[in-house]
Amino acid sequence: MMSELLDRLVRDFGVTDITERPPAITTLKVSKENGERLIRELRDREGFTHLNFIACTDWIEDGIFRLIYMLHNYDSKQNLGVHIDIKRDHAEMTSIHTLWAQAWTYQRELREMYGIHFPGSPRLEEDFCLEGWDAMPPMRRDFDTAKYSAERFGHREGRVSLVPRDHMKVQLYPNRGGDES
Amino acid sequence: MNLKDLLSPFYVWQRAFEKPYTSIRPIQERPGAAAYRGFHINISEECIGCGTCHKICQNDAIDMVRVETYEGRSGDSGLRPRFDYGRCCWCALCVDMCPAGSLRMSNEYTWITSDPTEFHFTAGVEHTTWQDNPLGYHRAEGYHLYPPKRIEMEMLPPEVSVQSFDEVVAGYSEPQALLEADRCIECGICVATCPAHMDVPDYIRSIRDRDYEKGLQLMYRTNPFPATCGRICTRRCESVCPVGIQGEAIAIRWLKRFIVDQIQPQDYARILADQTGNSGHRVAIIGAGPGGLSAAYYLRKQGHAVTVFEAQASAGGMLRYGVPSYRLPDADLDKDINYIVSLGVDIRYNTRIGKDIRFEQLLQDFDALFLSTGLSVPSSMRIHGEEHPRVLSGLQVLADVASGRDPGVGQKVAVIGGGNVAMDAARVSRRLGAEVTILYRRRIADMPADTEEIHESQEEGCHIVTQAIPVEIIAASSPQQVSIKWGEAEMVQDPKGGRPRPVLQEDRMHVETYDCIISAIGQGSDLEFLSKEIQDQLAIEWGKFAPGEYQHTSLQKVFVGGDVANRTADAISAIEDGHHAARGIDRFLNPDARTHTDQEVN
Amino acid sequence: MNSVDEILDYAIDQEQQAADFYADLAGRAEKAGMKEILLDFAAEEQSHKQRLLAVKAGDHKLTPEQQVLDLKISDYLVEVGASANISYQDALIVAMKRERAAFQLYSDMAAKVPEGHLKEVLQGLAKEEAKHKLFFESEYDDRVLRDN
Amino acid sequence: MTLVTGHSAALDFAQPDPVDLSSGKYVKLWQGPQHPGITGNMSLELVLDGDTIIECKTHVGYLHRGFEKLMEQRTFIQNFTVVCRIAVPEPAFNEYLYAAAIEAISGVQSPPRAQWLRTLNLEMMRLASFLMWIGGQGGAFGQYTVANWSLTYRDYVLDLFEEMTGARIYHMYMVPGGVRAGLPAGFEKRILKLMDDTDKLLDQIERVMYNNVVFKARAKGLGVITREMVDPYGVVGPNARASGFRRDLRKDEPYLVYDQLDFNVISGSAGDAYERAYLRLQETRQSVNLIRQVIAGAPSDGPFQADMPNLLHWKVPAGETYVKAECTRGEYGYYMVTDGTEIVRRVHVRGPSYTHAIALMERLAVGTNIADIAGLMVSLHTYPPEIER
Repeated sequence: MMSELLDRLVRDFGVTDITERPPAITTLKVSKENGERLIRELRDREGFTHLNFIACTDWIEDGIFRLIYMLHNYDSKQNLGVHIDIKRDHAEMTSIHTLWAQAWTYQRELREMYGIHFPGSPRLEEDFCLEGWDAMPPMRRDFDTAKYSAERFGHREGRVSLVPRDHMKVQLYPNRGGDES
Repeated sequence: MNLKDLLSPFYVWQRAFEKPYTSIRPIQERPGAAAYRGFHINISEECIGCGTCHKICQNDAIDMVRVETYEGRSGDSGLRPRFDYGRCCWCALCVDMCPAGSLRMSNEYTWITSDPTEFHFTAGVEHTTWQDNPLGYHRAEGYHLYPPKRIEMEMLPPEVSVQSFDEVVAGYSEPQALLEADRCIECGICVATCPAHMDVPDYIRSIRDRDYEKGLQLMYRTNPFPATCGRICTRRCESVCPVGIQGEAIAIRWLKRFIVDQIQPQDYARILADQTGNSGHRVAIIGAGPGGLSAAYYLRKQGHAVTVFEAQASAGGMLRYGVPSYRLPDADLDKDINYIVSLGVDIRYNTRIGKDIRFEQLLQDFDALFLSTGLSVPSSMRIHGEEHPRVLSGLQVLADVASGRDPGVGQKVAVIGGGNVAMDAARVSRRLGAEVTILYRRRIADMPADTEEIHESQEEGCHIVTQAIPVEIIAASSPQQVSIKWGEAEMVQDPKGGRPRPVLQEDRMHVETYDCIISAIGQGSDLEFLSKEIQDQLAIEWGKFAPGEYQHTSLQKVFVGGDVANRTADAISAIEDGHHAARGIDRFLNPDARTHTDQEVN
Repeated sequence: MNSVDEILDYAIDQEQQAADFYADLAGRAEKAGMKEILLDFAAEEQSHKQRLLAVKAGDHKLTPEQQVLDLKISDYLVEVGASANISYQDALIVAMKRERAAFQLYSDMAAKVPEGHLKEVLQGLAKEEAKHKLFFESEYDDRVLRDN
Repeated sequence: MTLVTGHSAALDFAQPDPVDLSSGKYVKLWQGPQHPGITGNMSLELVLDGDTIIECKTHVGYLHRGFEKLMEQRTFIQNFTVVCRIAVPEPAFNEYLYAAAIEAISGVQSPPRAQWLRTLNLEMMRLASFLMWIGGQGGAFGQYTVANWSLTYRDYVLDLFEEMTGARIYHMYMVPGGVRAGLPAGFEKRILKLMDDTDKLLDQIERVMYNNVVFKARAKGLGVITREMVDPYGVVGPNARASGFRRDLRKDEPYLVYDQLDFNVISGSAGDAYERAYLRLQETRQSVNLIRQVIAGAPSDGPFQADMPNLLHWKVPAGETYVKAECTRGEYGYYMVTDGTEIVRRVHVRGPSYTHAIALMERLAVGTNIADIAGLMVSLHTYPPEIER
């Protein structure tokens, strides 16, 4: 049944990268343009009535954000993860807030944490977790948490740690071992 | 609305007289559960300061600090963990990870002070009320954060190995090596103990990264004999590997071997890309063993011209003539040597200093000298009848076999001694078809030979008789045979301490006849090539040189190293001596180029 | 020799002779490092002598009843000559053999005299020599037989 | 299955038009961010017309500690100590799912004994969490006596957690590959005794709280979730079951040893606060029963951890997974992406409160009397920390 469905999705929506993953999910990839249409189709015609979540993975090295829409069919107990890659430097995706009531919350969070825009999504610009945030969207991989923390918070005085191996070299064989050159 | 529902709330009164669960502090103390994760306890005498607790701590709550009581020494960095309870989350990963098993947690969880900076302490060093608390969290038996067992090495079965001189140890396959390399916790405690201070954690990491070329480069930083050491190193590193405390030490030697085995000899030059310039200085090296060639390698990299004088027909010294090929195949030894030679090292074979060239001549012709002549003279038992022609020396037997000559041991052989030479002479004799008995004056535990060598020789059918002291060699009825008289020994504890001493029991003597007796009780130096005047200038103690910090001697331009100049008398120490002597020689030849601030030569 | 003092004088003289022997050998030693070792031996004999002088002066008591471990190493070794070219192993053999001979001498003498103070002194001297023998045999066990 | 297609047309997800606050007809009120009930720090921004709520906005962020980001900076084993903190009342589900996600990607199989011990741990967690919730629901309707009873019993469960894991709240017990230790001596006896006592307690609570005329009067008809709302609003767990769905991951997609345990999915129909509360009471009893079954079935020896690589620098192979478990509030899930390095690429924690406390709450609050808002909120059983991660 699943394979029939997948065949149809390949044909009608041009999905690619169909992958079975343990313990029991199938992921597939669809273009940004076909994304909303595919998800709506899955919900309305294929019984994937449950939206588990929407999440994003930052593949900064490839210049993309990968959105994942996890869908579930309660009857067939199938789990389907829909991947949609969008460009990092123009991060925008069709809103699905008309499909599920909680979708706009996810979209609002993705806007805050990654800076992804979902045109038409309600209350998109409202702060979610980060009231008064002034730095770059923090879930982007180029956001440096250690630096941010160092700039804003103090460190305990008197903390110093030695590296055992280096310490032993200094103490026991300062002039030996591999030469640094 | 029914009456029952209306009355139901009044049911609560039923519980008014129950014992309350709450307790009143501080009158009623409530101890944590027996396995509670409370405040840290460190048995600092058992701690080795490896810093693994620091490394695993996701909160950065542990510092490794110097404490007064402990100094760095082999197997212990001397550092101890200091806990910042402003950051600790009591996850106890530090406890789980502690390879020494010195770290655990008490079930105490109250520490009250008005000064928050006090929550910062060095467990086991600073006094705490919970240090001796027997309760609290410890790692459960059967739960590990790293595999405690080593990946077993495949070896030829003894009934096969004894049939030929083929290499006994198979070497790790890639999957095996990856698993074994994975076990390393990268603390680097081993680096100080390795005589050559090899970058052990780094080259093991290169295996995990499958970057074997990087691994080879890392090894050549400190050791130009990795193929050799990957097979026969005495691996002092493994004896201090923290993973060995509660499990089995990382097979550092086999991992080293694995890296070398992945690289073809013809790729060495490209991978190592060693630069050899021309400094205009000429250095002579006496002895083409591991010490001499190690010096040659590093001297060439410094740009000095190197001439090595070797009395034998081939290079390698004891590695070639003392270590049988089933432990170190010639091809692997040659892999190391050929690369060193390829850097432009001139080796004069069959050239004995003192006979073919005078030592004084070298002093005159070269800018610096490195002596690494090794220990080549077999020790004598000094018992009656020792000069019998059927009494052979272990070294000679091994050298004969290495050179393709038949040492003529016969069918029934007794080997005297408990070192590696004895084991090898015995195993070689087995391979030549003999029945072998090893006589050793102490216990197996006292044998200086490698435990593995002892074990393998037993597996190959060598019969070890311990606490057997030879007292006399007697001519047998046939000149092709010889008898030995030996007495049983009792081990007696010396009141002054040290290892127990064997005491001969004169009422329990045995006489046995063999085709030959192989004496392998040790070897000494041959310094006859040095004149008395020169010997007097080169501080010599117990037949060995006593060099200075940079392997230098009181004779300007003469540096010494290897078995003839150290107590450990193993390949890796000789390699380090050679490396360090090269450093010393370079400093001596280029006194102005010194960039180091450390101790000066001479 | 039948008084205790005579016996002690003899023993003291023997220790001095031994010290002289090693000092002389040290002066001639050819092998590197042997000179220092032989001088150490001479010093060791001097210390034996000092100990006996103290016994004679009454400041120190012999201990004839003391049990001394006999490693029996020197008993089965060949005799070696005390040449200028002597090695460390052979020097130790010479020393062990000398102490063993002295031990034997005092033991034999003790066996021939009747019970009494003199016998005790001879037995005490034998024990002293046994200790010296143990010293050199331990050294032999530790150094020459180290890898064995 | 009755409800599949075309349902969105029947529901209006559109945000209401903002009311004119300057008209003087309305009052804007902030509830929170102190604990409103026992649910954790969260605010409701309420607009009242008289004492009736006409608009509700949920505000979160008071507990945001950036766990998902933090996990992208730590090794896999280090994160094991982080995840439990994502939901204070139910840390164990985070531990289990984090381990399960890694195991799914890496192919590591935890040994059977570990699976039984994990199941025990999770059911104890469910029991402790429900006992805490009973206190919250009772408290929200003024029944603090019941809150004291149930929280005491929660503490008894925490005592057992302390024995079993070494900690009361942040157990850090389910390590990738298995669990950290077996059961301490005499544990079975003590937990069975507590289960007997808990049964009695639950009977008492049923009589005092559920039969209480006031509780009935206030909870019945409050916050009705219709059957039609369930999927469009992502309603799961007891909130969905009380509206007529027999959905329970322990049955539908069994994990650990749930397929070896004897239990039925409990469901209701009314979909109001009382129905949900009563369903949770039954599920608390069910949990007691499951604990008894697990104690009877768990092997007492054998390994409790799989053969693991060196966790200090474990490179979990590149992969992606979504694992889920039925927590007290329904589907709890961990979405994990790995890239073959020693550091996880992405972890997304899917907590049921994400939808229950925002989209659903904002809708159900409208038309509710201000006095019942805390009771409504608790009846949805939301834990803000899992929203914020």
